[in-house]
Amino acid sequence: MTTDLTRATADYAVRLGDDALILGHRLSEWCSNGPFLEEDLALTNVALDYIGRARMFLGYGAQLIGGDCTEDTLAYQRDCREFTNLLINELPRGDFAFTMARQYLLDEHALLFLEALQGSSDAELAAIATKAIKETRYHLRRSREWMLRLGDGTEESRRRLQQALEDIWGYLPELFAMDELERELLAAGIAVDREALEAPWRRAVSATFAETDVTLPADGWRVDGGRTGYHTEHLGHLLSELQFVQRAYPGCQW
Amino acid sequence: MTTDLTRATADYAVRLGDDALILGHRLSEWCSNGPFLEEDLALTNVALDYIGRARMFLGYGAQLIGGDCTEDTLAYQRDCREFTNLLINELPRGDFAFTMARQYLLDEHALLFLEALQGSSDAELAAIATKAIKETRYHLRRSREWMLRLGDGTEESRRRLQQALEDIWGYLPELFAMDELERELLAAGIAVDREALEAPWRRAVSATFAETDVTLPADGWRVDGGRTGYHTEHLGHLLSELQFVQRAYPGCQW
Amino acid sequence: MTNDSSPNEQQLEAAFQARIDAEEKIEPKDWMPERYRKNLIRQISQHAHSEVIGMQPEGNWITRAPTLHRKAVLLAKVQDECGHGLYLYSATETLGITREELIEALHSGAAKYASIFNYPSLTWADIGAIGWLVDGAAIVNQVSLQRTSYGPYARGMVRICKEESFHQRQGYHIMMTLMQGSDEQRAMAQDAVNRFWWPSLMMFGPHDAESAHSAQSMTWKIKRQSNDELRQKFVDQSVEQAEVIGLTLPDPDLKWNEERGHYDFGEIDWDEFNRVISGSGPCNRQRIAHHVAAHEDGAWVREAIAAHEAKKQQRASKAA
Amino acid sequence: MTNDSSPNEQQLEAAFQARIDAEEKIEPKDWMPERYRKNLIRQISQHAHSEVIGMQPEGNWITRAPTLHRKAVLLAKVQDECGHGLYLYSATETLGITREELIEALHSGAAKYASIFNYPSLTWADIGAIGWLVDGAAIVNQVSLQRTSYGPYARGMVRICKEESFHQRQGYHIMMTLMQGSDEQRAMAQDAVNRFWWPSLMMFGPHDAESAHSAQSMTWKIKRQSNDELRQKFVDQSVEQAEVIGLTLPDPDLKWNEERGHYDFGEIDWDEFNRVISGSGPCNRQRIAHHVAAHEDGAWVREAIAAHEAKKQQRASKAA
Repeated sequence: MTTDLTRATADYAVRLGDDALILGHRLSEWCSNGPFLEEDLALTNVALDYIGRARMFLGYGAQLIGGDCTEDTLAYQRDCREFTNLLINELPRGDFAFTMARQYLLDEHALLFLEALQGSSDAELAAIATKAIKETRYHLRRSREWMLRLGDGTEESRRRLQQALEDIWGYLPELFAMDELERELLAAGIAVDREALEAPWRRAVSATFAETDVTLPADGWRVDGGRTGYHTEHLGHLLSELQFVQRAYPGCQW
Repeated sequence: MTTDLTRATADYAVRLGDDALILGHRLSEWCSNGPFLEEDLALTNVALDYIGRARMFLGYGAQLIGGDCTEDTLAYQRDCREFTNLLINELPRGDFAFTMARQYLLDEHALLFLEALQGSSDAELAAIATKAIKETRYHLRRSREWMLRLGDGTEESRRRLQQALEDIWGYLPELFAMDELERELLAAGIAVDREALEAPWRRAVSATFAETDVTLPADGWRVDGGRTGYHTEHLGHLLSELQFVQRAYPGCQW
Repeated sequence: MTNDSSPNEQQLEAAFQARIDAEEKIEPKDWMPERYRKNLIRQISQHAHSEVIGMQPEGNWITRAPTLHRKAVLLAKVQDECGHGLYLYSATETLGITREELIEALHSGAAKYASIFNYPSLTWADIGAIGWLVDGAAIVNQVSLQRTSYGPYARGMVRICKEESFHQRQGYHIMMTLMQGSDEQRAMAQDAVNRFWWPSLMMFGPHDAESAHSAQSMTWKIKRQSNDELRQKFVDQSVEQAEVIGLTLPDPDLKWNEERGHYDFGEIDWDEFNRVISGSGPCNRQRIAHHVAAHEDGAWVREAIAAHEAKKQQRASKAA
Repeated sequence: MTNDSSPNEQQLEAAFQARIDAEEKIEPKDWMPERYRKNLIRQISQHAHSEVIGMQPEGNWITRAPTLHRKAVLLAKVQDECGHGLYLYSATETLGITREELIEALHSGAAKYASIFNYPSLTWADIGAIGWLVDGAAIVNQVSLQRTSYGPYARGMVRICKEESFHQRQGYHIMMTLMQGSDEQRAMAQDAVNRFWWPSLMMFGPHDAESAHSAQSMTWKIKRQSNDELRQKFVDQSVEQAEVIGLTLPDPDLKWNEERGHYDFGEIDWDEFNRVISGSGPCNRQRIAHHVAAHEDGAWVREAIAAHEAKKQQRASKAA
């Protein structure tokens, strides 16, 4: 790889790592807060899987960046404007309907994304995708089941799920948006073509909600900016928590 | 003053500063979250007053400690175990009933405490007390009125106020507890005799709630530890927020 | 526009306009055209809502302000804004509308607030930029409104302007301190300016030619200077302030025009302006959802006050 | 105690005790004395609740774990505990009580959980100390319970012990890393041990002489070793582990007793033990309030599942 392509691949890996880290963090906030113990276990399990992905992607990014960069310097020593996760991942966990609706919509996306990433010409990214895809299939089975349960359950669960979809909808276009970096890497056979995922994603999501009494929101408002570090106000608070120990005691081994 | 007494006075000033800082922080969390705009204004005003007190006490403590200690190194560079605020001040803000009940109980205490501190042989502490007492009278008038409103208002407001009192009650004994440091400073005419405040405090509080349908909880459980840095789990989260900028960008002027 | 008014109404309106032209202030009990009243309600309540919603991006940094001094100053500032909101709601209420109706209009989207508050405050430097640029732009507008034709509004502006100029200086001081600091701090300050400069220019609204309410508002002296005039004034003052502390305003077209005696500047991205106004700003939904949630959380408190007041009156009338 | 039992019941109880004495396992469908059942419900549910409430002090540091590796390990650990809780609730349910009843008993205070979880986790080192000492103490107890007389409980213990010893090693590794670190880190580790040592010793319960349930539990082989025996075992192993990494256990009376072949140690502060048990521990109210709040927040989710299942069945029976 050329130096430029290496640097671009590093940035790409860090993006995917940031996505996983921030979503994993939000999921981990459910620990001891789930609606029943089985669900505490399941949510912790998904959180753990995402932290694992974050380690693989950030670790690879750090390796490409070189020097004394590590998965931990990336996770703990960048401020809000340097994080490049998509905005949807940083939204506060909300109620259980919000968390599961986001998870379902992301799981459908992750499955398509990882399938495509398995074909990356970058062997390391392809290998990470292969490791992650098995868990994603499992997560998706679970989160899809929750859409059916909540969308078919009580009036309240239906109303909460509908509200969650309304609140999330405008953050979804970012999942399918390509910028210059990803276009360059796509041309090099490294990155996934996000735009190509939208149609199959819509089909899958529509099929799921067709089994419920919930209506998919119309496309309208949309917000993006995560890839350029233009975040919501929520991320800064998340980072103050995530990074506290490393910031308060710099330069230590843990 | 002897060196020992100076150091003890510094510790005392820092305690009082920590109390004010942490309570001020909790109050400031209400900003834009009050039940109506007048109350947003009022709560912000009380928060501001407490941050002002924190600056006076911590500034004086820093001056006695000397070196490069400042109000800001004290506020931003100590971790949870070094903070010496009383536990009641760090409890999460809860609902409006919790915040106002805590505030009322603390305002009654602060009035008595500051009246006594005005008589301190330490001129600086006495002067701070004189500055703070006027605002405290105002806060107390307001928080007492809220006890009457909530305790006499609706079934819900009465229930919430009662619950708040139950949740706070065991943190109150710490307000009236003397430890070795404060006994030594009391003997030197510097500190307030907290034990002497309990009877008049109870009279005032009982008189207020006698005008409501709320029942004062029986004494039972009690928790303390703030003065020795043995805090609740809430403080660490508060500090990760409070200290983020200084921790993330050390050694800067702001 | 007055075709469907009765002759009497036409006379009243002529007399009203004559008073306006004579620079007399209109007071709450004075007769006024319904559209003047509606227009004022729209404008003053939008101003009030802006003060209130503006508490959110600034409040976002109260718990994280980097020194106790800065924290106190920021708290005091937000408190002032809260006060301005109250003052302006009162001024609006003199026009015959209740606070509850005003809040409903905010929640439903019928009433607007300054679109600048749909941008997030992401770093501490944003608090500086908001104070310097956003309050700076607000003051330029408000100074002009001190001579607005509606008495309560004009008097409110006089009072508010004093405090806002204080806020602007504080914001500028934050930026100056950052620019004198570390590389990271300077970058943080520049980044904040890069993000807040254009939205600040948008605060003055569309170009005069496209401004829906402007002509009538100027005639009624609800507005005293046009959007473009005010925007130019703001640009001129900001360029010099930026230079002093070494900040670069993110506009390659910005340059002194000797002939006009003003700075020329680039074209505003009106697509962005319209996108944000119409709901796709970074924080639109968050701002309203936050206000709605706080309002709903506080419902039981408001009910408690009402119940307490009713009981008190009952007790008083029993005792009497 | 068996005076009021019928002759038949006396025979059954004798046969039951004979099976116990012969080291046979009692299974859910076997006859058992009501007090054996009650006693087991109390003990196993207390164990289950401890796993669940123990998620709180550890969960308190998941979002703040200092490296991604530590975060993943901590998440996995809490997940294991969650699993243990589920496993133990199931074991308790074999005794004829529902999960909902167990949770009610926890919320009402009728059921207990390990009092150690009423202490707060204040620093990252506490996560090390909890793993090393609290899980360490738990294992000593659980190893012994692998031979408990009730089959489902004994089998649960076998499975749980494997994972817990893994957790203990992880906790010890955190402490070791801290002790090899900066002065602040070493102080943090020592401080955590100072706070968690005595409460860990209290985990084994009162002295044998004062233990309310011990004698009967030993006869029924619900317990296999006494509180004091287990506590001694824990002290002996911990002293050596502490020495290796340079931690000082906060007990001036701690010293090797050649004659006993064990470490002597100081007297436990039973006043504190009783104070914490009876509700004045630092976190008692917080722990239960947290569990109650999560349970109440989740009510609509549980209702949704029930409604969905009912609808599904209805649809299926219609289709059939």
